[in-house]
Amino acid sequence: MSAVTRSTEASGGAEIRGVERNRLSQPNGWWGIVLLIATEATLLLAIVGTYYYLRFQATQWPPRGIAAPSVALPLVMMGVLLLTSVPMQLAAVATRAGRVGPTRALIVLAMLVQAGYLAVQIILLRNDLLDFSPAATAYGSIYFTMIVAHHAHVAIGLLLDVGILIRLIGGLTDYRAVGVRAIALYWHFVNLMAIIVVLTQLSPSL
Amino acid sequence: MATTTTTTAARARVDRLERIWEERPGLLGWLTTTDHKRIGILYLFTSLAFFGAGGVEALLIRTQLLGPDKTVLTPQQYDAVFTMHGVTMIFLFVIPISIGAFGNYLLPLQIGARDMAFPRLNALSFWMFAASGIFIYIGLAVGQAPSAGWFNYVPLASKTYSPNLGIDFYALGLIFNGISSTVASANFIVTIFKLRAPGMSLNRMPLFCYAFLAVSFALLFALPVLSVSLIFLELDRQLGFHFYDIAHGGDPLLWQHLFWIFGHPEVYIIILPAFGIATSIIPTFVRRRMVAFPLVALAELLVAFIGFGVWAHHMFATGLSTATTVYFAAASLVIVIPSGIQLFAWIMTIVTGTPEFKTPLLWIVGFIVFFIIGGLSGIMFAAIPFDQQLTDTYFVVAHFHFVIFGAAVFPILGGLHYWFPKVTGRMYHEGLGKVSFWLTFTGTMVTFFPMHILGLLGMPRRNYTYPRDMGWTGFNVLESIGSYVLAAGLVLIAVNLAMSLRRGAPAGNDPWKAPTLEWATSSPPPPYNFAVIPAVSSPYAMWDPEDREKDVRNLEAGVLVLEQGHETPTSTVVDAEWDEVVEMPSDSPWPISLALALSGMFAMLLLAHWVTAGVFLAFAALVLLAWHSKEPQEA
Amino acid sequence: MTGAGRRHAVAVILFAALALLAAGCGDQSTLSPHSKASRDIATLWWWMLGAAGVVFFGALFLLLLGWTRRRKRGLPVFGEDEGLTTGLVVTFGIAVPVVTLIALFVVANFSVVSATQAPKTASTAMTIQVIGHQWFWEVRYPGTTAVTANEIHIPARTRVNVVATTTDVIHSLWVPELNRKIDMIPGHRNRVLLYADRPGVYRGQCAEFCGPQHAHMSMKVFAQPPDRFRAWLRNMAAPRRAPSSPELTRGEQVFVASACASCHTIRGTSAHGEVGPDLTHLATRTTLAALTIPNRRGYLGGWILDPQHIKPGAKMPAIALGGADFQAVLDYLQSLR
Amino acid sequence: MSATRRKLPLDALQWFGLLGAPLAWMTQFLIGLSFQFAQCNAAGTTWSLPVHGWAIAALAAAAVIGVLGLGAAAVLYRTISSADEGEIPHAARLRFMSILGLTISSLFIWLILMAGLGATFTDRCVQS
Repeated sequence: MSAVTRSTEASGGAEIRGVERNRLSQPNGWWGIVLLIATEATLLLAIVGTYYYLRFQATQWPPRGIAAPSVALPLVMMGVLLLTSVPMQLAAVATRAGRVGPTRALIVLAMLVQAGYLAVQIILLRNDLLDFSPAATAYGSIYFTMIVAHHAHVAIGLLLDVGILIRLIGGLTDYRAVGVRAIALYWHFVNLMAIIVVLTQLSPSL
Repeated sequence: MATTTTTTAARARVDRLERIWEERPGLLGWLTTTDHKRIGILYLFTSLAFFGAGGVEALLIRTQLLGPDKTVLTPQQYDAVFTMHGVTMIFLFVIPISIGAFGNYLLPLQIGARDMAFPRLNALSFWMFAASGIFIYIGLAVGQAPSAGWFNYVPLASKTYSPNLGIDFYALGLIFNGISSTVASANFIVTIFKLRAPGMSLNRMPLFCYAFLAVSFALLFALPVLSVSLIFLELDRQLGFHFYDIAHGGDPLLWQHLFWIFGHPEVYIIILPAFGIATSIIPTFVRRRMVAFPLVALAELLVAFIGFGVWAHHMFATGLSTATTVYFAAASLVIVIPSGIQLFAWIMTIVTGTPEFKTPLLWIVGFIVFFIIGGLSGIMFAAIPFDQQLTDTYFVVAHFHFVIFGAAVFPILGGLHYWFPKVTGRMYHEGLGKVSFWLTFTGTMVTFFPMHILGLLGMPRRNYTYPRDMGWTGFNVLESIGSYVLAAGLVLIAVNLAMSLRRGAPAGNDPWKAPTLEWATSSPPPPYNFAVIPAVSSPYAMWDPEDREKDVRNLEAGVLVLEQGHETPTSTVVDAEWDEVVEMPSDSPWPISLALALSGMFAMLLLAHWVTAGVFLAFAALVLLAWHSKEPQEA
Repeated sequence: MTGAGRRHAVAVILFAALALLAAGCGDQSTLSPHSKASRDIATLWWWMLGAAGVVFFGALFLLLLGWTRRRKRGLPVFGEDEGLTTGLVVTFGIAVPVVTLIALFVVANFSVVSATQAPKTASTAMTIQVIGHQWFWEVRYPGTTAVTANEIHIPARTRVNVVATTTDVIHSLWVPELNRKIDMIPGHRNRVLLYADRPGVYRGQCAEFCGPQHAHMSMKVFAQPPDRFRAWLRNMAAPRRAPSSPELTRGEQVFVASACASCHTIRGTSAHGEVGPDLTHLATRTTLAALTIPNRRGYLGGWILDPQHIKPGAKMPAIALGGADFQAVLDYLQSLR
Repeated sequence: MSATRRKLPLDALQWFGLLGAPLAWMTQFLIGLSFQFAQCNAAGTTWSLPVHGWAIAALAAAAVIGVLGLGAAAVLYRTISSADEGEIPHAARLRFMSILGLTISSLFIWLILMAGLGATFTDRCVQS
């Protein structure tokens, strides 16, 4: 067993491939992000649960004077965000194969789409804010809190993209490879939560 | 390896490890440390300081209740004191000391690792805990302490009925504390999963580690729900949202549901590490392996899991539908079985072993006695009508003090004595230890047992005073006297341990002939813990002599010594097959910087300066980027 | 047993009996029930105490056994039999508790709960509204104009349906001798059954922390024979009797002109304040300020002049009244039968 | 006998024996409670949901999965006990996990039955 890989020392494509090949279990960083995702998922599910709890406290949902949410655009936006999981997963595969070029390109591509998604969502949010206020009814409070909570996680994902891209300028090390895989996993979580949050948000209209 | 290594090759390897793992001396060393042992000691002293504060608050409460209609404290002061007593003892003492101090210090040692999986994250969780404690106590200092109880029910905690900043200190302080504990629990889980010494498969992991695995998962899933309830509360209070405001569609019961979904796992989080400490101490002093090892390991995991399905037994009197309460009553009864398994396994281990009743084992026997009484009164609360009669009375105050003080703090005090020789290299004074035990045991019994009777006599909890002619006076006097005896016992412990720091007899590496791996190191252990990662073939590694000889041979051969840097092995999750060697970061200034940045953010949120809070958050993001700029292998 | 041992045992039993007796007395004790609901709960408590005693002393016995056999390994008769020890753990750690817990689950959460859960309104003879305020109880009798505070009158041996609501924070209506507590939560109309076996006075107290004066938010339930109750209710429903003497008339004028009228209601006068309790028949009440002080002239005067001294944090301001006016108001308030 | 033993997916049996019954209870718990909250609150006046129907369905499904979990743990336990020394890799860990599975599954079957039957024989939306 003396030739056990010193994984954190690996840098450059060939060494990364070697580390990946004889790795028996997921690296520490992978477990770290999985557990962070577990807490963030619990947090978002608690907010979604609150939405339904408050829905059951009301006979009229959404309250009189507030229009039921429009369905088309949010569903399209959700689809767009789901698509960004593809380049992120490909980036994770590329980084495990030690190919830093494609990894950077795929992350940049995903980041552009995600940034666009966030921009559109902020515009939609502004429009909603003109229609009804979070400080008027419990419906408004939970509606905006749930959406902003998910947008915050999208924003954090963008910051992570920027952070890993800065790190990748200096080439690929195992530490950064695990970083890319972790961020890909984080985006899969954000996209999955997008489905649950959007469907809950649109539930009065579905 | 602490054993006298004769060969020069082994000696050279140990010297090389000494140089690599040498820590920066002085204050700067402590501020930037990432060594799990130093962080454990920082946690220990900070949480003991908060224990002192919580203790003073408790004595103030007992002095105010010494007799009917006393005016030691005004009602407003009394409410602030009992709230701070609850918040301090739960969030700033019992969890940080058991997870932060005992867990941080001992877990890497017990699984044969050189540090936690994420050392810098470990330092961050301490600095955030210390900052959140100071944040909450600044509230008390400026006279804006929370005064709506530790579970802070709405609408009393809403802006209308608690207009001052007290509740904001509570909410933001606990979100901050929650981040620290969540981060720590993730760190513990990855450490237990990935850093166990090669060969330590799950059936060979000490029970102490099962308790910490269970408590970490409970923390991981409970704290986010608390954060959600507190975020909603802050949005209600500061921005006029309506989560809990019935007039606009909100519901006060939403707070109770969210809080207790966190609240009940929280009280199991308090007691699980104590189970871990007890299952470490008993085999040592009884000189035999734990009876029914798999069942005790299972029991600790089960308590944490079912703990998430019982929360509404705190809400049986709020008018939920009977069918709803039946779900929670059923789960509240089934959760008795894990405690039953553990209690019976401990007692049978003591009966079938040859117990030597030194101070640590005395504390654990005291723990067993209190845990039986506290557990039995706990079962009674699973009977819905009985709970509806006695919730919010002194009977429930008696129950949870038996289960928190008797059943969580006693093992902590026992653990302080048990691992004192390992942490300091000196032995505490045995006679003084026994006296302080019996004093504290009597004090605890006299303070908290009469509360059962007071509860049955109909005295509600959280009353700053009580009328003369209710038949409660005698028991309250008894309790207050008991609380002074209890305080005396605790002071005596502090004197014993402080005195033994210098004048205690040198303890050597393994004074108790204990089974777990921390006793394989010197006292106090070197920064790198193990010169060679120990071989493991049972949960009682120190009681397998052939493994220890194998370690000596490994050290000479240089196998598993890993002296090319801050290195530790990683292994697979279930069977701990050796997988890789990873480089660990050493001292780093980033954890304390991030904690300071976040403190600034929370202070600005408290004062509703949203923009400045955003600036601090941006600063925190920059610190995170810098944090990841220096990668471990470049350290 | 030696003489000393026997005397020692008697002393212990005496002390235990004394403690239990003490637990029985006191007029807010869960152990002196006066209704089927409280009696079922008390019976459940004594059975649970018995079972808990068996478990506790059994475990204590085993610990003592462990102490006495601290030199010898293994079980007393069977020696070091690992299988048997694990079997004992499974039997007494899992099997026995499971059976006992099933019994407790069925008894407590099915038979006893049927007596303590909210009554079917149809099965109750009358309904009373109890509304929680920060730090007193408003009591209304639907179907009549009767309004009182802190002292609830009910007919004995009658199923009374109590609707518990609140105007501010969460309180908890709790009369231990008659039934379990029920929380008063904004936006929820929780109900509880009050049934008294026989006429008497039953004390209760708020059981959910509701602010600085939570400790002084007590109440009394007067269970009266039906005819006495109906007479009391008729009197309560009537507005105040016109003042019979010039002093009392002057007292009423001072009251109505002062700040008192903005918080309190006296039916029959122009005082219609909704903040404080209804004083129309104040003199019929035995206590003041939610049972904090008895309803006597000295206490009433002290309460009006400086409520913060008696209930620090109470919402009632100090009323500055001159000597003569003050005495006139006191006479008037004491005349409100 | 050893031929069939190699065919058995021991790890799958181990994880299903450990996690089957707990997850089944969690699902039954969430389903049962969701219907209680949906029916016994203000919104309940606008609809009438089959609360007892779903409670019984969840009880049945969870109980079946619990029993299957118990069976998986039992099969694993018997396989390990009857295998001779060293034939199965990680036998000690598998035996340890099968003992855990047996206890967890039986406890959760009891909890599933107690909670499910309790909820079934209780009237709907009676305020306790």
